[in-house]
Amino acid sequence: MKYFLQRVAFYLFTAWAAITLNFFIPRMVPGDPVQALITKFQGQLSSKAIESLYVLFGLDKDKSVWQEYLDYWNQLFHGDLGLSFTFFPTPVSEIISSSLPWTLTLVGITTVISFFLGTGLGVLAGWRRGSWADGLLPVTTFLSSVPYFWLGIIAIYLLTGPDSFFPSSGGFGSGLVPAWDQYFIPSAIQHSLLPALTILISSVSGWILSMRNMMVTVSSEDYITVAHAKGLSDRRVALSYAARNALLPNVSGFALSLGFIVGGTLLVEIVFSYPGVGFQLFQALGAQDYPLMQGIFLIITISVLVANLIADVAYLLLDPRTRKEG
Amino acid sequence: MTSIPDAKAPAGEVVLEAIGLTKHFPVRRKLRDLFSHRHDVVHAVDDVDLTLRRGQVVALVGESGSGKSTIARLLAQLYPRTGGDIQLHGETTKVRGGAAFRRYCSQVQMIFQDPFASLNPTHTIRYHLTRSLKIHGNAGTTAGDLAQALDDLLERVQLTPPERYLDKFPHELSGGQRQRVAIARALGAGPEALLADEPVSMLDVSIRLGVLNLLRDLRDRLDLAILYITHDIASARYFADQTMVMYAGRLVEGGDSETVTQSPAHPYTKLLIHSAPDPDRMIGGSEAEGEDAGNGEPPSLIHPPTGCRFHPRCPVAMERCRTDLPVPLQIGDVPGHWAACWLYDSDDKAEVKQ
Amino acid sequence: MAQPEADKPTKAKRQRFRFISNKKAAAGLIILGIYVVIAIIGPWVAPYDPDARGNDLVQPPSGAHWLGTTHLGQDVFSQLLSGTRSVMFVGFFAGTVATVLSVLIGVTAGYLGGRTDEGLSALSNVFLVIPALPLIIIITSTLESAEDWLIALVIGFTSWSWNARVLRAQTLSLRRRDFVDASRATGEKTWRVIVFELMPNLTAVIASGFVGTVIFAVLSEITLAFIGVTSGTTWNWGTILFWAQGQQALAQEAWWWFIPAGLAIAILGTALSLINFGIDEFVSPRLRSVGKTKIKTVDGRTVRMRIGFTPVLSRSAAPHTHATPTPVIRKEVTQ
Amino acid sequence: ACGDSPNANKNADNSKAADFLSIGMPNGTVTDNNNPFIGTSAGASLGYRWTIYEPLGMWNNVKPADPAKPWLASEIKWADDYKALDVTIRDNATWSDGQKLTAEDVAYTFNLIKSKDALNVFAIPIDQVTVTGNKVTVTFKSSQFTAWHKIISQIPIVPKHLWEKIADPATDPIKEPVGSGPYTLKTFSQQGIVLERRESGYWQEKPAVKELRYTSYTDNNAQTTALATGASEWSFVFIPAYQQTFIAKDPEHFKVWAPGVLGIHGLYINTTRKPFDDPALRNAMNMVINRADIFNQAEAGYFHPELKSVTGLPEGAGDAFVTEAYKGKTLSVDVAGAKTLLTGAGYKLDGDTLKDKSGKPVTLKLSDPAPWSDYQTTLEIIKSNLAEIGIKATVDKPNQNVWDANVQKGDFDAVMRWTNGGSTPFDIYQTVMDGDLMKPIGTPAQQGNFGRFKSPEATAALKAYANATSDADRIPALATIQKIFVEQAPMLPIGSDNVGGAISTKNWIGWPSETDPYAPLQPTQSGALDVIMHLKPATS
Amino acid sequence: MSSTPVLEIRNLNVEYGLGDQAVRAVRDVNLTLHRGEVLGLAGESGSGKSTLAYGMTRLLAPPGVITGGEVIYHPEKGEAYDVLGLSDRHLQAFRWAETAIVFQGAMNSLNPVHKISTQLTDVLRAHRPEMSEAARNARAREMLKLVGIAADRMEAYPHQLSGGMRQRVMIGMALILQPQVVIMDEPTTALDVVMQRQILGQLIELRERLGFSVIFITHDLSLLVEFSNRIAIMYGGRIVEEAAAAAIYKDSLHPYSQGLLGSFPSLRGPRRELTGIPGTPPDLKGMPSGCSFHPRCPKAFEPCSTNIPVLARPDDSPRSVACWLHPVKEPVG
Ligand SMILES: Nc1ncnc2c1ncn2[C@@H]1O[C@H](COP(=O)(O)OP(=O)(O)OP(=O)(O)O)[C@@H](O)[C@H]1O
Ligand SMILES: Nc1ncnc2c1ncn2[C@@H]1O[C@H](COP(=O)(O)OP(=O)(O)OP(=O)(O)O)[C@@H](O)[C@H]1O
Ligand SMILES: [Mg+2]
Ligand SMILES: [Mg+2]
Repeated sequence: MKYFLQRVAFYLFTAWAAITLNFFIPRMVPGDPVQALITKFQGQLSSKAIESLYVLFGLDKDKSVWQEYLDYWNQLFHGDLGLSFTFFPTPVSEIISSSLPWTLTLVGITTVISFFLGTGLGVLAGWRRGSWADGLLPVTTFLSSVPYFWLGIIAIYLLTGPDSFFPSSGGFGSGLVPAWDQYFIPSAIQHSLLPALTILISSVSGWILSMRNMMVTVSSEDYITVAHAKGLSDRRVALSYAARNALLPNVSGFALSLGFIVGGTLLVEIVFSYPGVGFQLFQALGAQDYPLMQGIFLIITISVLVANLIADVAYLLLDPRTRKEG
Repeated sequence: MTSIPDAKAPAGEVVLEAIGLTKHFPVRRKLRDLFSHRHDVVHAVDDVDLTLRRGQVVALVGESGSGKSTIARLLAQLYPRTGGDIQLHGETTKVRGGAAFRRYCSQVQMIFQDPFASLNPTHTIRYHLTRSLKIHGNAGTTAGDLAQALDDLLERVQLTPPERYLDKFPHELSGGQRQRVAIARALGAGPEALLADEPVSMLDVSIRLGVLNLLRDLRDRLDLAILYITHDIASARYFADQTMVMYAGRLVEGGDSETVTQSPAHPYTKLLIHSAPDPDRMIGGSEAEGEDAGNGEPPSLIHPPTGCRFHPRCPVAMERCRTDLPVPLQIGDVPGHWAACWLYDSDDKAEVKQ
Repeated sequence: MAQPEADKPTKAKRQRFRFISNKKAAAGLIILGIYVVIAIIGPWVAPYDPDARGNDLVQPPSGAHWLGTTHLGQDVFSQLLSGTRSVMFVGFFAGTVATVLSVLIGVTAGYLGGRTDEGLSALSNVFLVIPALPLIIIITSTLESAEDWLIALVIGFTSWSWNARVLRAQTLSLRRRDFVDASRATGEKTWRVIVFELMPNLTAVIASGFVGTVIFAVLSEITLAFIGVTSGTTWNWGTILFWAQGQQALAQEAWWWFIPAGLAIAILGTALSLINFGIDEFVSPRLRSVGKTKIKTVDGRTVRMRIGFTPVLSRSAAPHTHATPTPVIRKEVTQ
Repeated sequence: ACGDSPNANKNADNSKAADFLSIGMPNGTVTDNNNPFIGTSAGASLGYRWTIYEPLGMWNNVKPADPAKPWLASEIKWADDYKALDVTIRDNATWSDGQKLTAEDVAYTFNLIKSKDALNVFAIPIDQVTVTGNKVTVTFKSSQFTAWHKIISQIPIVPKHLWEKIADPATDPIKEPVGSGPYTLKTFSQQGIVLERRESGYWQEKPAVKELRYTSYTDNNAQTTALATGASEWSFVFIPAYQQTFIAKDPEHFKVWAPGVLGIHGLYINTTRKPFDDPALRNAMNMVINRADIFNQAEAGYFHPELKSVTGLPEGAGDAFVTEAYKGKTLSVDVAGAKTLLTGAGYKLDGDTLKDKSGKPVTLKLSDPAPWSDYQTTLEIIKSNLAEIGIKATVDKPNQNVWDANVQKGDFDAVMRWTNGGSTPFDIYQTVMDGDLMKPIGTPAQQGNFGRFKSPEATAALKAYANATSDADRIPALATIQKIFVEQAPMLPIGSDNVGGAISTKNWIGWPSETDPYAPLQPTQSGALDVIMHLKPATS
Repeated sequence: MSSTPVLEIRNLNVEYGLGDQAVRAVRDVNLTLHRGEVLGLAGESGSGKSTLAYGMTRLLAPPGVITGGEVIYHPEKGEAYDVLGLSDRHLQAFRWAETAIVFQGAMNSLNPVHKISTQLTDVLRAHRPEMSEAARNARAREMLKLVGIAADRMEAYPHQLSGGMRQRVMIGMALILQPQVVIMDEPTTALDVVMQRQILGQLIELRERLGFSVIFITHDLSLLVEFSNRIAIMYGGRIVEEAAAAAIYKDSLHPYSQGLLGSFPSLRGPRRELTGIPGTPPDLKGMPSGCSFHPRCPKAFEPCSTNIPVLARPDDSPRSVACWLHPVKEPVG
């Protein structure tokens, strides 16, 4: 419990730090959102209209940074992330809520699959050292060094086309509207296959490697020998004793690497035109859309934090030593 | 030039003295403690008096976690103390780094339990010894002086010929050799007092004795004052002039080694001696098993038992032991033998007899 | 310490460079070496100016253009060669910045402990959970001009936390080792203890962290270049990919424009990973891939070494060494 | 249970070929906003606003000098001085909710713009709006000669009875748009917007296309891929090597047409920086730029049609505006001539390096944001062109915002940028040379004259052109403007803007083309509606 | 205590690694464990004690290989068989049911992430699948009680127990299937003397009640002398002397055994001057020729450096020694 409270305190602190960072970074960005907007559309606006845009965006007020900071918090507590500039006057929260599910599903599912697949293979490679499983390592090392986006683009080139089963872009078929029905869901799954595969291929090797190393380390622990000495079956020793213990460091590693994974998927979303937050962020950057940028960065950070917290809870459940009372 | 001054003062002179030495480690505060004003501490060492004399070995015996190492580190000024005083040649010393600390450790040096851990694996023996000599100004002025000093050091710890060892890395030496290097490093400072924290417990049985004999030899030749910390009471008997027994952060008995080991007074000392392996007590004769040895669990040091800390385990505990802290009491048999146990309070003795 | 020491350097060398004998590390180092050489001489040996336009537009590989040309007739091979420098520079510079930061923060936190530790750990944890790449993208997008060194700085400043964490843990465990206290008890100053006692023992960890950050920095730089954040004047592989993608190289079937740069990245990444494996195995010999695992028993069966079931090569009860059956008797010595 | 799913009729649609048209734009994600006045809305970004809300008339960008084609207005009349507009509103037009469209609605729209600066994106100085029967008269504070097309074709007419109730029309997302156009919004999702045909009540014959499916692709690559696979049938996007990556995939059906319009792209030079304040140097630079190379390599041979006339006006759309003095005068590469010019002006070509009058080597920093790859390629080509006369140029890729700010503040050497466009060359020249738009270095000049070109003569001529009441007054003004532009080369024109598009004739025919340029082929222009009205199924 | 053997080790050879790099950690070891006895195995660090113990149950981790020998096990009922020849499945069944092992550090022998109860019942589940859940728990509880741990600690995790308790849990676990042989590899070195005596005392007591045999490994000879019936002393991978505990203590024959005994200061009796053993332990890769102890042996003479002495009985007493000082009447093993 104590451990848990400590973690929560840490997350609150991190969230605070991230939000503050998030507040300041866009303020250091040079340039001006109104101009960026005009440039984005290579548009032609009268100076009067430009003035009115400044007013609309709330950029006219001369507030102290501190005041802005307080306002920002105040807004956050009301769940208000402001209005997007690029998609003016759509609220940022609306944009995020439409794109977040995509990212969450894609990243979430692939990460979990990648984690379990990688861990499983790692257990094999670590437990049956010297067998075929060792051959896995060089291949995975190479694949993990390939940039996500490169792999994605090649996948698009090789696997998509007019008659291909794999769509080259988007999150679902055109003409469809997101809904839980038999038209939309298969289409969404179909569209997610390639991005998911890309993420999977480039992220799975990390898990294989770290799990293998942990397995090797754990294998030489006394309790493994004891488990063998107890005459337990090889399977049981491998899973309940070795893998179970080797998993622990990987679980916390899992949580911490989420940040990296999110970074990677951002690129995958860009390449596959996947309607997730990563792509939104990319667009918001180009358009100087502070509120959207802030909102997305905040959401990404908070998702990572939440995932971390979940992983921590999992760790808590998996490792009795952290449950020390008192 | 000899880097280590031989015999500065007559034997028997007090070199280092601890008076009422106390060390409490703060316990990491928990979240809920933030709201209360509780400050839990580990009572690692409480009110310990200890005297190291030139040319004498004092052994400190006690079970694991009783605070032996803490005393050594306090004496080496590696920890700031919570209370009490450490006097070097009768002068109060309280140093926290800087030149004063260096001056102090040129006189008081420490040897650690684990020779595998106390030498930096990335440095050669030469580096270790040279640093020790240089820091304390014992390296002379020329390269030749240094080489000579290094040779002297290694010879002193019987690592001969010196050239064979100087450029080795610690991992290339055996445990006994490493511990000798550690001792040489301590000697490099030219100390008057050596604090040896379980210097042989990590060594192989067959080489332990060599190191102990070396230390004894150094005591005699250099008139060093040595604090010998161990959990092996038999080796204290073998090696030390005086033996102090420690239990849960407090000294419970002290005196001449032979007396303490042969006629222990404190129930804890008795338990300790009884528990030590004794080849003469062969497997058949398990009649000794009849004695109630108490349970083996040491007490919590965060909330130590009131009164005598041994009372929960003590087979002869009295009511008074639960409430009153025992004071060191002279035991009649040999001068200088004392025990902190109410059994030896003359009034109580009478009571016990009744 | 001015004595001439005959065998010391070799010994020290043996100690330090032992890990090169690790096959993986050696392979990695050789590849990395090639990259470094290319980074240094690449722009000079490149057959063309990477910017120079030619008349062969989007031509497949040929004798004149080993890796074909771009839509401007530029030589892809030359771009690849010239681009190596920027990639290596950013990788190593960012790696250095991050490593220096992580050493400063991690080792300090681990060594000093207490409040300092808590503060620094919290700081590095914050950086750890905040997704790095989006942060880097956001920060670099605020830069006036994204020069290589600036990008490297930004990457360095945002990617130190993992190493700092590892170093802190490692320092904590070293801190508890006696030799640190022993050197303090010898009278060493704190900075000397950190620099001369702790740091040499951290070299493997630092090196592995450095290599890891280099991988991350290279990938980040290339990603940034790919989405258009680069300095205008230098080439790197990301820029090649940026152009290739902008011109839809693959849709034009111009694989030579897109594939080599990605392979170059992947191979560099693999080389660096191999070095890291080498370091890992050097630090923890258990991780070394087992040599021979299949062995033949006396009766010709093949058994595999595995945990929990030690292979039995022969079950004959005949002694292996032949002790002399008839002892010599020498009464004098036997008391 | 799926009967009420918005996707339920998908299969039914697919069974009958070609009753929908897929339109794509590479605009990234869009948000559910159909407010026709807001440039950030999905309707504006993808262009479908014009299929819901209609303008008064259709202006054909390809033939800018032609009068507007009546649309909601059956008759459009401008006063000679272009300060008053008389329009007659069709009486058979209805809103998609069934209400009749009246002159009141038009007046309301004009008044709305007048009262809301935020909606008045063209800053039209509306003075008075009066309604008489089915006629609306609008007066303006200044001549609208150069902006008439915006008023006629760029203002969507909105229903008064609904918009009156909207609290803030400037920010309302209008989730359920009601317009007079032939289509209504059926479903909206970030990726796909479906509009369906109004089956009754449209003032003219209903279009053949039953359903319009707009998709916003995340970037050019995705859009191009979609075009090449046939997933997109109409788009406006830069397609690198379009012959190979697009046309070749289905040469029979895939077509690209990119007519130039009165808006150009060129290299803005900062005329305050030495030695580029010297027109001779700028002219010499103009003489070495290889526009054909740029057209073929950077613009894939179609996207920004090569400028030929020295006046910077595009072929076709600009022909009518080239004044007598420059008729037939074309831009060409003349390195020798440039060298002579430079030597004459006191420059020295020292080996590979051009030295200015003070003996300093001439260097130039070209910059444009990285993602604009055609500009980047253009700059690369210009860089190598300039090297031929010894100017050492470098290409910078600053971040777009930085670039933008720097261009406006005048903190640059030379950049590729576009000019405004319109129905006359005025917008082009104004963007480049208007002294009224000029701001001191460091202060953002939002409207134009980024190069800080100072010429009171040009400023006066521009003013005269805009306010002239007759062609007789306009021609000499334009001649002066062109003379200054050609002689002083404040900006080096490179290519023209286009209102083209990429299409597939597999399902639909009737698109505008070189031979029948009845409307622009860009799906986001208001003329797109005219195009849709022309489409016929390919099979019939 | 009877003289019927339960476990006979014949010329067991164990190596680490293969080919030239191999380290021969156990060399031609012959040892017999009798029913009901405590056999002490002593020797300095690296002499091969643990390797021998794990080798005979095939528990050595790679790169350990058994290169030869037999380990004959005599079950209570039925034929004797060679443990090294068992198939994997039979070996699994043999383990723990017939020989159980107690390791040095209980913290490391107990899996930190499983409850004590799980780890105890694990064994039952593997070996007595027919037992019901309740019966298993009852049995586990019973074992805990036997080693003096309250049954309510069943649901505790290892880290919640003190070192002594954990070690008792291990002992309880070792006895849960009532094996014939319990191997204890330095079971108490991590504990302090008070605890050590308690646990060993308890074990001896249990042995008397349950009648299993014990192989007790430690380098603390004085402990061995007190607690075991017979002692075998290892040096450099070989057994150099083997005799009844009292015989070793009072009258050891091998100079190494003598040196070992002379290394322990005694707590009682007169203070004697101790010498220890000079020199350093041998390197298994470059073993001295002949008797591997000869470089350190104060009494070495010429055959020692060339000829390997055989472990054999020097006289009629039931003891054997491998030393040229002690002539052999008839070789054993
Ligand atoms: N840095 C520290 N912080 C908190 N508590 C400590 C610290 N160092 C020691 N202690 C506690 O102080 C007590 C005494 O420890 P110390 O190391 O002195 O015992 P010891 O007698 O040397 O034991 P051992 O024989 O195991 O070496 C123990 O309970 C220990 O947990
Ligand atoms: N995995 C291994 N690879 C190579 N050599 C090994 C390995 N494990 C043990 N050895 C060597 O085998 C020899 C015997 O080791 P073993 O652990 O059996 O000794 P021990 O008598 O149990 O010592 P200790 O008292 O320290 O436990 C040692 O010299 C050791 O160096
Ligand atoms: Mg200690
Ligand atoms: Mg062992």
